[in-house]
Amino acid sequence: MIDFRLGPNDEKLLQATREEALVARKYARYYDENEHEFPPDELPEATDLQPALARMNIGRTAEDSSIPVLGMLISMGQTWGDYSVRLRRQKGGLGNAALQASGTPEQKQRWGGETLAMAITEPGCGSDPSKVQCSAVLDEKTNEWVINGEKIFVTTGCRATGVVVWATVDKRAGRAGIKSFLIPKGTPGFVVAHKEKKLGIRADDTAAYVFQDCRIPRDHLLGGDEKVAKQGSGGFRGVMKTFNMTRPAVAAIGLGIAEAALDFTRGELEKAGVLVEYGGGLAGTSAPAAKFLQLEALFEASKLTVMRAAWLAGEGKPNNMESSVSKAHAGSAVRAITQGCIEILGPMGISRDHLLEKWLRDCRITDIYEGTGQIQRLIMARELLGYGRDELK
Amino acid sequence: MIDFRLGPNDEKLLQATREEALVARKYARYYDENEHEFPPDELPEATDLQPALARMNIGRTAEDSSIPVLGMLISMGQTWGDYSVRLRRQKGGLGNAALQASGTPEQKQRWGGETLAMAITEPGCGSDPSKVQCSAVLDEKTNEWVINGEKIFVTTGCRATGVVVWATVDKRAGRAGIKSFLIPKGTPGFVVAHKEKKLGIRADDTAAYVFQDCRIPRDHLLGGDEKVAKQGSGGFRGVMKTFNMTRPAVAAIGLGIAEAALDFTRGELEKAGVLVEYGGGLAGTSAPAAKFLQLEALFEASKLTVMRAAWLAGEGKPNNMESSVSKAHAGSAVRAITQGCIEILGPMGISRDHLLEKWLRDCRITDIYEGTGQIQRLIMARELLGYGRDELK
Amino acid sequence: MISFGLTEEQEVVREAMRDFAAQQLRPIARECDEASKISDAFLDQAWELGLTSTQLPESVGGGGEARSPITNALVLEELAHGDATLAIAAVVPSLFANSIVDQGSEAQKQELLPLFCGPKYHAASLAVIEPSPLFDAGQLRTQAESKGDRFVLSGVKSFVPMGGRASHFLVIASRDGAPDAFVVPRDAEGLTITAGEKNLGLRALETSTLELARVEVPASARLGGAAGCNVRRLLDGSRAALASVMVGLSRAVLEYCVPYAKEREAFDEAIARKQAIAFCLAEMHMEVEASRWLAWKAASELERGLDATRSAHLARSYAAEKSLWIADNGIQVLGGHGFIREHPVEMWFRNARTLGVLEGTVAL
Amino acid sequence: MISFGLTEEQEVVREAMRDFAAQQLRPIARECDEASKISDAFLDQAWELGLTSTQLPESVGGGGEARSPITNALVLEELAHGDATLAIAAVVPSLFANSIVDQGSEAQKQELLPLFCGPKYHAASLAVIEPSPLFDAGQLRTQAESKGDRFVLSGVKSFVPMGGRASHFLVIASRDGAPDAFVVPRDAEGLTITAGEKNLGLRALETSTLELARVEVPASARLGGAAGCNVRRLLDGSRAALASVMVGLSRAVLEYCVPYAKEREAFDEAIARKQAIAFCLAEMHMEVEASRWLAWKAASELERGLDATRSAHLARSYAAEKSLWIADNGIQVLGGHGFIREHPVEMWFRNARTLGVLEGTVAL
Repeated sequence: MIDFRLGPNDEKLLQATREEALVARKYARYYDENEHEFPPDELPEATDLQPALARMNIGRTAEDSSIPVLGMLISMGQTWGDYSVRLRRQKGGLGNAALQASGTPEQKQRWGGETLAMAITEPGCGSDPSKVQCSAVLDEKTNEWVINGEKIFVTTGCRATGVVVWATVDKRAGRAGIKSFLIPKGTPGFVVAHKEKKLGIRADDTAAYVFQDCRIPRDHLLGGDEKVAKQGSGGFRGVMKTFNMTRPAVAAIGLGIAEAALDFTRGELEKAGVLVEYGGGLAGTSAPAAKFLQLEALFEASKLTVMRAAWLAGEGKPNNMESSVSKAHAGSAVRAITQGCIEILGPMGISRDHLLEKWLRDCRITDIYEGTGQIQRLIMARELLGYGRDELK
Repeated sequence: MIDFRLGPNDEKLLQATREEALVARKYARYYDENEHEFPPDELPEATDLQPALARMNIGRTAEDSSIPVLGMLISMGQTWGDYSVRLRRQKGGLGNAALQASGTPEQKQRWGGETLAMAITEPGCGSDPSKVQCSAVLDEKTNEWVINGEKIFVTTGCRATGVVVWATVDKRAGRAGIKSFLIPKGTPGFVVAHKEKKLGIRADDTAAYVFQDCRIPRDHLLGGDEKVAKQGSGGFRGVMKTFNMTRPAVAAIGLGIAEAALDFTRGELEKAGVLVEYGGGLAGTSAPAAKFLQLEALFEASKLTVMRAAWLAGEGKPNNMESSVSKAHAGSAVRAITQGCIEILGPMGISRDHLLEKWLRDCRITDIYEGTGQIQRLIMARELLGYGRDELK
Repeated sequence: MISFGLTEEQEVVREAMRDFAAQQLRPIARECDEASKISDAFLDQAWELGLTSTQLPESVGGGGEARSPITNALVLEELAHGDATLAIAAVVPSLFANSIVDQGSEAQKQELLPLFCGPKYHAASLAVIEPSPLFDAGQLRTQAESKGDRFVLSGVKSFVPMGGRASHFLVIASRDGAPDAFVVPRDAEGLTITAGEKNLGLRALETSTLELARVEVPASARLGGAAGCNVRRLLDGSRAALASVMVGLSRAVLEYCVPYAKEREAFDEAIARKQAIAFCLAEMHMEVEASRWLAWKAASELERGLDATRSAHLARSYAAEKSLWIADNGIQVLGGHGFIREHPVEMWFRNARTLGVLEGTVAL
Repeated sequence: MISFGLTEEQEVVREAMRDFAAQQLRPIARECDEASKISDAFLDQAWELGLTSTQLPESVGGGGEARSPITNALVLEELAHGDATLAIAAVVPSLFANSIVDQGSEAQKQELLPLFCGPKYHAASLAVIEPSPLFDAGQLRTQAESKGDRFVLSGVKSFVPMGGRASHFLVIASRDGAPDAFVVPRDAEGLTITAGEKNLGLRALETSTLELARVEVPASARLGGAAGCNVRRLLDGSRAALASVMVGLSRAVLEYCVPYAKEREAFDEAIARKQAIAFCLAEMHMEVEASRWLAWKAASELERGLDATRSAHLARSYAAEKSLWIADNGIQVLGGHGFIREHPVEMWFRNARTLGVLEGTVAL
């Protein structure tokens, strides 16, 4: 039955998430201005607050939302506080998702506890993973894989205890030759080059990696399948699986920031005595209010596309199209919303005395990582038109 | 010296144009609702008013604008009244421009007095002239060209006394094989199929043509050059020349309609007591006023791109890029402006008691004919990137 | 629990409406638009679907099914996918009838609802819009003054759908600055109905202008009688409904453009293979989806009796903006063919721009 | 006569400024942004261009050249093409000086203009913006009351460029509801200057907050003295100037993206060969042009002493919208590289969003 109400436990969790977020927000500006520092794994306030996430699976009722949907709402609630700062840092990164999606039971067992980053992008290839240059060569004598190459934009790359790396075992095979390898930190030949300096999410941990004759045991190949499968299947597919939840998640993360910007702007409008009313027409509305209502509608629409993609996942239904819809929609929406809020508030909006300007910078990554807006449009268009990679480039 | 003021004679001409336009506007609704009729060549009021255009070259001073610039302003002034209705219908159509651009002195002499339509588009090919299927075969025995094919969207196609037709003398040669032929009305095998039924510019004369073994004398080939030149040169180029003024002209024609919509909307805002003030910020502005100011800026910007392209033509400087800039900019601008004016005025905007809804329909053609907005972007991008046709498709 | 799941019954209804729209609406849409007329035959045929009567109480001869704004949202999208004009014409009576069911007094229910339980299409309509520029439902000019135990209505209403044949009007007027609603029979003294307004779009939908020259109605004519009514909730339902209509229209454009773009060739390949066209179609799809979820959210709040003013407002304004964008770009995808009336896209464009400025034509 | 032609002299100036911007501004822009600082060396070097002094009367030691808003528009676009922040820093004094030349009393000219004719950069600044949300130059909170033959100024001003080193401020305040301007020396009693505001963009440009706690100035401190001044014309000049700055910034983004897109490969070809990227670049070019012509129109009206309020308003608002759009999409063209500070585009994006909400930082 179509319904958009939250269940009792949903409410509780999101309330708790909001409380944590308010704490995290106190530290947001500091770690933005001091990007060489990392936020602590636990904030001083952590002891007093029980983390919401830990309770995600507890006490749920039939009226509560499915885990994927709830996960999106919690992600939004967290980044509403800050993109990077958390009351308690969660273990696990994108690499853990890849491990769960394509690892063997043994591998899941063995590395499930680690914090695994995911290294895909290279200086030479942005949105085109099939162009991966990072190579993995099997040394039959020592039964080791030898990894060589560079990776950039590795999220949680500095803090991670290990990384899942995309490397090709056969460049001629294109995307079919790409496999995922798990490389623990400290492996000889694995160098964390530097933390990237960015427009936003400065407190975030984004690293560049270099691999020089980096040797790992043969069984570090994720999924264990060493065969080079046919085009578009096998290793690549396996990893692509992880994207079906990460696209909506990335959208939710951006929307949490956009919601913070809207809430701040609404508050300032109220202080300034500007009425934002629903149900009225253009004539009786002030320019700032009209602009705000437009941004609010954009936000709601975007949020619902995320809910839709997550709900399908919860139902075990395919959501490749919907994942790209949510990612593409949120990618543009968060840009328009944060830019528009600054336009509404004027000069105060660009002052670093407030977080609004930071939210503009932080959410800008949404339309770039995990596949740019252009890539999402390619995916949507191909599904819509029934075109393959070669028919629509 | 950079200057945007009109000269004394410019002012006089535009004032006269405005007066004619106000007369034409009285008939606008009638001919929109009765599309089977054609507006008369002369309105009853014609006798009392001296046509502005005829005086275009008279009494000009050094302070007056160049003919191309003035021409654009007069076009805007005319469509401000109505797209199709004129106090006195001018002789000549797009075909006359082609004749002037690529005809031999004899041909200009011979057909200059005719009203010539231009037939390019075919049912099968929209923006891709190189795909012209209409064929011209030379009959050496009779020294005649035999034309076969169909043409659509032929402006002034019904009233024209003759037409300049694009036909290919060698399909394998692509655009190089395309030549222009002049075919007088009444030539056996030349059938005017019907007047198109359209969204807007309903009073306008847009025809579909069919040519069946239509025979014309050998010297009806425009420019007289029968050789099939190399790619992208020769006949095609010759005709493309005509586009360098028609693109800004088409932009100006659309902007005249958009200006009418803005003026009407401004008037209604005043009646409703909505203040439109310059120099204020968002805070002190009403939503309708803010929206209106945005549309007004869009209009001014677009108009200036037309002035720019025309001014370059007047200086004898290349303006291919600028022509596409003006066409593409105006193409989107007039859509946004007329749609926005209706949004501002609400339900009254969609009533056929007013002309606003007609202007929305009429100006929609701007972004379509003489090369769609997409084609203009292709042209701009190629110039910008230094790419040829094969590098950017 | 957040859910996008349809009940089996809803799936069935949606399928049925999709078929009906494809077989009965789409084929005659252009002809009706060009003739600015809808035949009684069509209206009666649509009436047999029971869109209005099945959700009326059995006590007055209705189907006795509980009214479901969610199901109605699904129905409206499908019908509008066939043709928005015909869809609206078919459900105009529902807005009036639902308002009576939802907020009418017992007397009003007994008197008025039976009218909609007959075998033939019966028109009654809502009068919200006024001809003034910048019309704003929040700033009504039509006034209702108390005069003893009666009300006197004065003002002008426009764009009253099916006004030419409506037996009753629900007139929204300002009473001491607050909006109120009154049932006015078409033969009321002082009421002048001018049918056949001419509009940009929805040309086949007859709309009328009502002049109310001190029209007197008894106190019992007030919607809800002494208890009064909630005009805002009434308009919320109308806005949410319009959103679903616009979603259906948008989807029609998208589904017309996709095959066209795959067939149509330029520069040696299907135009759908150009990123400019392909990405435009992808964004159309994206916005159809986004608009639909907003419309569903508003409908689900109405279904549960929650305050839907915010979500209905956002759903209507978003769908209005996007449906216009989609139809306008649909024309662009077709190029010259988008501008001629041999294809439906120009009609959908006119309908989209028209729907975007309306209120009170349909309900959930 | 409508003309886009530059005089030979203007061509020469534009060339010179283009070279200076490329050689002196662009190379240090990032370093200044990261350090939030501009060296005196740069300011003095830029000062030698005579941007401020050459257009001051010879009587006060200036170059005696007639002030030309058109030429200044060309200069600002070129300097901002190098870097908007450094460009603004270099010309902040001009806004103050030009205001005195244009509207100052004879006494004010004699007293203040010589300050700008020295060999070293001399700062004086305009104080328009206020820290309140939704700041609107049309609704000033800073008040000026008459007190005998003196004026008393009260209020808070923010984003006063170069306030930390300015010798004088031209404070815009509301006097009986109408805006007026007053010359306030930095050591005025009751004036508190807090330098070093932190902002999103233009980080290297020092901006200050001024608190005016009943600051008393003599009647002669009013711009224009007894004759008074036209604040609107003053703001018109500032808006037109900002438009040209934003055009320069936009052009910088475009010219950075074009070669990048031609080199950068994805899916086996340069991304510039994808319509999505190519058309985006084409639209950037289109809007750079459109914005420039609007800026020129405002400048040419100012040059001829016409009322430029409308054209300056339209030029500023259009350039603000488009420069933000261009910089934002510049980031998108670069993808991940657009988000990291190894490329200048993210800085241009921050500067564009910042410039878009400013007033009174530069002038023509």
